[in-house]
Amino acid sequence: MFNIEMFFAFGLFSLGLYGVSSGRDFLRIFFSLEMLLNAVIMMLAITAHHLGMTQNIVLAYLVIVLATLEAAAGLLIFAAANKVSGVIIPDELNGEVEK
Amino acid sequence: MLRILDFFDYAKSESLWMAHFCTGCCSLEMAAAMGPRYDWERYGYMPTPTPRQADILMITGLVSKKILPALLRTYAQMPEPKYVVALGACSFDGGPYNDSLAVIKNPTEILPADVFIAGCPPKPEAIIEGLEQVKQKMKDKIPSAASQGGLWKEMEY
Amino acid sequence: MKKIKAILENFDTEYVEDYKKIWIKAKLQSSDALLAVAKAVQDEGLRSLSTVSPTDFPDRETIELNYFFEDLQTKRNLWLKCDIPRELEKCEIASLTPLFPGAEWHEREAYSMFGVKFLNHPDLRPIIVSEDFIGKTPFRRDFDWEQHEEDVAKNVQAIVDAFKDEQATNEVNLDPESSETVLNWGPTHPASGPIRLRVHCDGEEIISIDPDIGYVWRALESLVTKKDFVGAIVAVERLCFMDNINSMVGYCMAVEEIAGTEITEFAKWMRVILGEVARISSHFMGLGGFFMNLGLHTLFMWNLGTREFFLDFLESYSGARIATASIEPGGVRYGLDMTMFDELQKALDQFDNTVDDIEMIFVNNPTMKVRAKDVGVLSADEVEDYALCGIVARASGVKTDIRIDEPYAAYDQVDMDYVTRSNGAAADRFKVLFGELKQSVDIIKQAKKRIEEGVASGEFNPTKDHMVKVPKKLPAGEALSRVEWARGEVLMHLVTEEKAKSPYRLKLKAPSFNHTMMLNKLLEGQTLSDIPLVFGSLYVCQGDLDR
Amino acid sequence: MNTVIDAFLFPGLFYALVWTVLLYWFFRKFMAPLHKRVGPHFNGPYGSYQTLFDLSKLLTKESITPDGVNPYLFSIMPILAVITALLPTAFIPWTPSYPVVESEYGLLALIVLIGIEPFLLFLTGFGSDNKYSFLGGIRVLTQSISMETAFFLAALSPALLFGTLNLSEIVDQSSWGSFLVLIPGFFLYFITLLGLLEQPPFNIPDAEQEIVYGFYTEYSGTNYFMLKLAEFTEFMAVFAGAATLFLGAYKGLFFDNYLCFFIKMLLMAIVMMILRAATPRITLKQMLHFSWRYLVPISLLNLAWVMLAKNLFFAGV
Amino acid sequence: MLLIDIVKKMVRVSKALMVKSPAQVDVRYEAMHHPARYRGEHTVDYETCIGCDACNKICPVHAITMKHLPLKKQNIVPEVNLSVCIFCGLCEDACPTKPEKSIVLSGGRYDMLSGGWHEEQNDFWVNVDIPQSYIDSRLEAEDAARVKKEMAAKKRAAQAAAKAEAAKRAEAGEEPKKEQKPFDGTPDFSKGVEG
Amino acid sequence: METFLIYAASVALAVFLLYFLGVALAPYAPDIIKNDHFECGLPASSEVPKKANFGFFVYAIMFIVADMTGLFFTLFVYTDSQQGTLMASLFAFIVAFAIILATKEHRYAENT
Amino acid sequence: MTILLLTIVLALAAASLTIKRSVPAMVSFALMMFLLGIFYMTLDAKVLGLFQIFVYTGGIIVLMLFGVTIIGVAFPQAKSRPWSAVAAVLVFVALVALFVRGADKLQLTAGQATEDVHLFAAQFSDFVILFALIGSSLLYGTVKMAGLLKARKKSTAKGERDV
Ligand code: SF4
Ligand code: SF4
Ligand code: SF4
Repeated sequence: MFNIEMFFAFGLFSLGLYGVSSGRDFLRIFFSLEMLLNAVIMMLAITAHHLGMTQNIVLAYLVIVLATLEAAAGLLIFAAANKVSGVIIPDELNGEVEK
Repeated sequence: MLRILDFFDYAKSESLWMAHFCTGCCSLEMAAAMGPRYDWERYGYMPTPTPRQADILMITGLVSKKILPALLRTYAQMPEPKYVVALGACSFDGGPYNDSLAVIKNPTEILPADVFIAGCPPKPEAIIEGLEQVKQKMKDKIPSAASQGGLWKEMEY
Repeated sequence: MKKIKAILENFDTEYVEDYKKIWIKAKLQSSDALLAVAKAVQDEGLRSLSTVSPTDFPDRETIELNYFFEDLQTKRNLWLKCDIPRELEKCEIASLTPLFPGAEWHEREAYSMFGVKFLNHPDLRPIIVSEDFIGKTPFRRDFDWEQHEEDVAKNVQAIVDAFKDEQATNEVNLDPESSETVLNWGPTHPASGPIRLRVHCDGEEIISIDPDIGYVWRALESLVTKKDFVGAIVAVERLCFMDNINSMVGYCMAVEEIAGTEITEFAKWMRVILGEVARISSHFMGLGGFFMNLGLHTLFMWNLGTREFFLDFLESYSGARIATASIEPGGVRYGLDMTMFDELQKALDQFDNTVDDIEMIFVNNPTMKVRAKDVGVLSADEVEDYALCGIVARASGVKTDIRIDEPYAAYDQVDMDYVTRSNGAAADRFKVLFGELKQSVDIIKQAKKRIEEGVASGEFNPTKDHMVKVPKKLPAGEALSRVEWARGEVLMHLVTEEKAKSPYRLKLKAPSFNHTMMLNKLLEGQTLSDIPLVFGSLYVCQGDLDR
Repeated sequence: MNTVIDAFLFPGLFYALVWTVLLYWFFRKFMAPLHKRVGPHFNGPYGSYQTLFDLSKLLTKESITPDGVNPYLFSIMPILAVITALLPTAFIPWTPSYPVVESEYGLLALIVLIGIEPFLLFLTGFGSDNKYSFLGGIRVLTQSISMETAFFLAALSPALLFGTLNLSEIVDQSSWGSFLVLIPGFFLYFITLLGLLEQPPFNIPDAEQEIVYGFYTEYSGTNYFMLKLAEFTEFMAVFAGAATLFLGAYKGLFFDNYLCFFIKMLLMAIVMMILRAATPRITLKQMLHFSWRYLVPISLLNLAWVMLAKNLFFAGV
Repeated sequence: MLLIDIVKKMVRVSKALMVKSPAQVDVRYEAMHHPARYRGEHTVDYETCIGCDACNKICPVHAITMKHLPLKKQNIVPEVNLSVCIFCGLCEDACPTKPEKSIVLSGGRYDMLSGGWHEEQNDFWVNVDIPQSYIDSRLEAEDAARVKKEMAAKKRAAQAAAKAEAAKRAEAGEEPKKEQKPFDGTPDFSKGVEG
Repeated sequence: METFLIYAASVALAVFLLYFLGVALAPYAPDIIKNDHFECGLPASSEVPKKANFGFFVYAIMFIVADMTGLFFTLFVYTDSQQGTLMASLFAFIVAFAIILATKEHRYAENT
Repeated sequence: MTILLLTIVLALAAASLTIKRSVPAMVSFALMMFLLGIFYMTLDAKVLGLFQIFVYTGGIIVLMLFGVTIIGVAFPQAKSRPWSAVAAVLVFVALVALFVRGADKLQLTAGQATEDVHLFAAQFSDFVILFALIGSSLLYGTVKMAGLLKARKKSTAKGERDV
């Protein structure tokens, strides 16, 4: 049962995918990760509403929690990496670590 | 409409906030004027932390050569309408430091004051009364002295 | 004392003589020996160099340098002189800063005022002087200040331009990508007063602080030479208005010493009373300012309220609230009307009313303790090395108080003791300040009782006794006087010429100068929140910082 | 249409303006005797026109937009701040018939809206392009991460006790007994409220003596007025929240009325003032440590206590 | 513990609410404290002034200028520029006239203000308005005095001549009369101001 | 929901009106120095930093975790059973313990 | 209405990835999340919507702001990878195709729409302890790690100074 709202969820998902894979700075990678997760939440909410799969809402809460914790842990790693080597862009990190 | 404008003008004249800037020892008496005995908050004066929210600039006594640019800059950074009050003999001609080689002798020629309060330092009563004169000037719609002239306009600081 | 003399005997001296009770005055034949002498006396225990004071003698073609060494522990002091040539190129002497770190700014001051070059000085930049004087020697006798002033008056813009240039040259070049920055703390700032701290910081953390002073420089030392001996009190009292009486006492003592006048007993006691009243009114501001810098205005307001009563006494006595000009060479200026003591009593009562509240709420404040306990700690060694004085020294456990060490006025008859604490943190300074406030009230009570007794027994005549005549023209001579000011030691070195109407040279050594020097040391590595706290606890007044 | 009128008049803008004028006057007038002063005196009865004049003046003074800032960001932020500060008022049951929006999740909405405010203030600081504002903005951020959790947890305790997030229902169910259970929660709420509103001893972001005026530094005239209005409206929202959650809102001893609500808010303002007059400011680091070492664990334990109390005393409710 | 301490402090602080504020007077119209010695605006008594210039000499800021009168003896009167004056009171101390000082600032006004512009401030003087009649009368008196003096001088000269002759005649030196020391304008520091 | 949106829209409208009233009545006189940054009355001594070095990330992460805890509690509002409430208080205890432990650890890490 | 909302969401999402300055990018990100929350509310999942707003505008944004304070006002330049855009588009097309084609198979049993929150509370309270343990250990671990990093940094700094 395709719903037009799903279309947007896919759009968000692929935007997130683009952001993650285009390899830019940490912050925008976080943005895109959040977008990916939000696309999933969106799908869950839409299916819950339109298809009556109410349990999906519970799943959505779990995804939110996951998203938050992931952001927290990721930011910690980012901060630590930045403190140790002053890196902002993940690509540079490889070189730094080898050094 | 006219009424509303008048009201705002009146409000401006009744609430004078002072930029927190001391240049000389007269500021001691200004502190006393803030204190419990004279309590200038009764009349609606108040110090503000930055000149951005201030209405009056007090030249508290002497203006040394080093602080002159800061004084002018502080004045320039205040929003319109703004008035200047000069305290003490120093702000007229250097006062006791008239023979000194480090003090600007004519600060009010550079930055004209709207009210000059004599004394060294003026009593808190005199300071408050001088500020009341500023209020009166604002009510009479007399434009501020510094906006009409003074050396500061030609200077770059 | 003997040891010091013995040391000096080893060197080539013009004379070595006793001066007053605890001083030795000596003059070196040549300036080359200075470093060696300084090293020797430092080993002997004279670890504080109070100040360096050049005196210019154009007709002798020399500049005489006066060094005042002090030993804060055993109270033996040395006044060392030496001559150096006057021409700008040859006007050089070895710097004592490596030995006595407290001399750093004093030497910089001598450099900018007289052009004395100190060899091996770590950082010989001009200090205090406004930019139009950089490279000139404004305090030399032959400086044509009138011409200079005329030039300035013609072109005010030039000063501003010079200021801008100075700003540009002193700018710290930072990487624009870094998180470091240079903050200005002052002069248009709610807590600073006219001083500017160039705070180089990284986020909240301070990397270094460079105080930029001179914003209220009034050149008092040259100003007094343009006034007569009586008129000079007007300049001297403007050292700082928070406690103006004691600075006048110091100056008048110097004048009296040269004139050879002995003032009356009554005038001495009056000097004690007036001095302590001024000290109280200053301490009130200091206490209030300390808390105001922590964001709490209540104490400041209460103190201002109580202070008014003390100012009332001063006003009744002299006719002005703070610019009293009430000490003159020869005694005190006005006679005393015994009804004025009622007002003094009122002030003391008012003090007694509030002191408990202040102690309970503010001195024992838990938040204050948490904040100020470990901040701005000065050890006793640092106090001696940097020649700190007043409450700052006493909070670190150094027993120094000129009222006891070298009593002047009637302090030798007063029952008092050092108020000290041992830790030297900001909180301790605050507590010493408070202790001294109570001590001052106690002294006033003693002095008041003494005067009342004296008047009752007919010993004093309060309307006549207050003054003895001092001639208008003084003989040639020089004198040194020290007083315990509200903020610490004020040292005045007065030189006069034969038959002159005005002082030839007056050196004012004021305490805030050394204290401000400590800021960088105390605040390095702390956070921005500690700046106002430490600044407030050092009890700095810009008036006596810049002079 | 009623809602629009509400938005303009009663819990909306006009009310916020009146409240701002009154509370500002009250602050100054009450602070003054603590300083042994008089406070505003000569303008109007007891100086009550003084703050009206002050605020009108600020409204019509020149607002300076410094070069180098983004002018839109710079001047839209104060407006947004006022709007977000005004929105929570819609959920609060001012009188038995007066929450504008009757919502199942009123408490959550209240907290969410209060939580957005520091974010806007940070952006004002960041957008000002000024060192002091920058530092002030970061301080706001740090303060909010340390205080908001405890605030949230403390505000949840009545909801847990009464089993609902609807503010009107919470008020309906509140009683003296529940107040006794909620006392620790109320204390926690009050302390964190001080932190959230940047009041002493937590007025770190606009510490005048340290960083001039924090994020307010570059604001003048109308913009500054808006920020001030936002600040005081925030007071209103947070105080009203406290009164609703813990003190039974409009419920009074003898009559239920808006007046009771107002008196409760004023009492809180008075306590805040006295605290302001008695404690100095603490540093950022101390605040963080205080919050995380004491406030958050205690507020969690408080929640546990509320749950247990619900089981023990309110099992039937 | 900390909390209890803070609450205690709060209670103590709120004690201040009971205290009546000292600021009860509208200081625009009334001074809080105005002692008899208060150094405010000057008054110059031109009738007693002897024109000795002592006040001008001692003034540390050169606030006093002497106004010239068309008189011979008391040919100058002080005028004070209040913008410059720092109210130190030295001029009053220096003034030698007795029992009342001719230049007095004790008990003067505190609320001296002046206008804004530098020129306006420049006009802020204590002027001595001397009525023409006074000058005339003084001129007359001076004339009279001069005449008298001339007469006296003649008389004295005559007497001196007579005396000299007498001395010559007597051949024994009488002690010469003590000459009166002219007033040199030195202020008399030993005198206080009665309060 | 709709009421709230209408309310929000009209509040926004009202605030905008007030703002424009203020701006319309205010004078406007910009000049170079006035529009310069305020730097305690002096020309700027260095650039405004573009970054901030802030050592409080640990707290930021703790904030997120504790926020999540709060959200869980929001859901517990609707539990009716005794077992649910007991679970919730156990949960609160555990998290409180964790935070106390974490702050202890942090303090230890800071001091060494 | 919802379509308009979602279009804005997508536009904001794209903006937050392409704007060069960090603060506007983050503001658009926050707005996007806020609008998504409102979208959830329109789907009758009010608590989910409020959660969304709370977590994102209150929590994650604060974290991101810290990130902004590290990164600075402008994003740094990075080398572009055009293939990622292509991949994203491909995935998008694939997803749409999959769902449009296979939508019929996706038809699941449509249950009774109950109050979602009650349901959550009933189902979830057993898991909570597990989550608490996970959260606590994560917290502890991060703090510990931060401490270790700091200590290591300090020791290296000291080592440099010694040399
Ligand atoms: S007029 Fe007097 S009190 Fe004022 S600054 Fe000058 S010297 Fe100081
Ligand atoms: S009071 Fe002082 S300053 Fe004023 S005229 Fe007399 S001597 Fe001069
Ligand atoms: S000192 Fe007295 S008598 Fe002499 S000129 Fe002045 S006012 Fe006249």
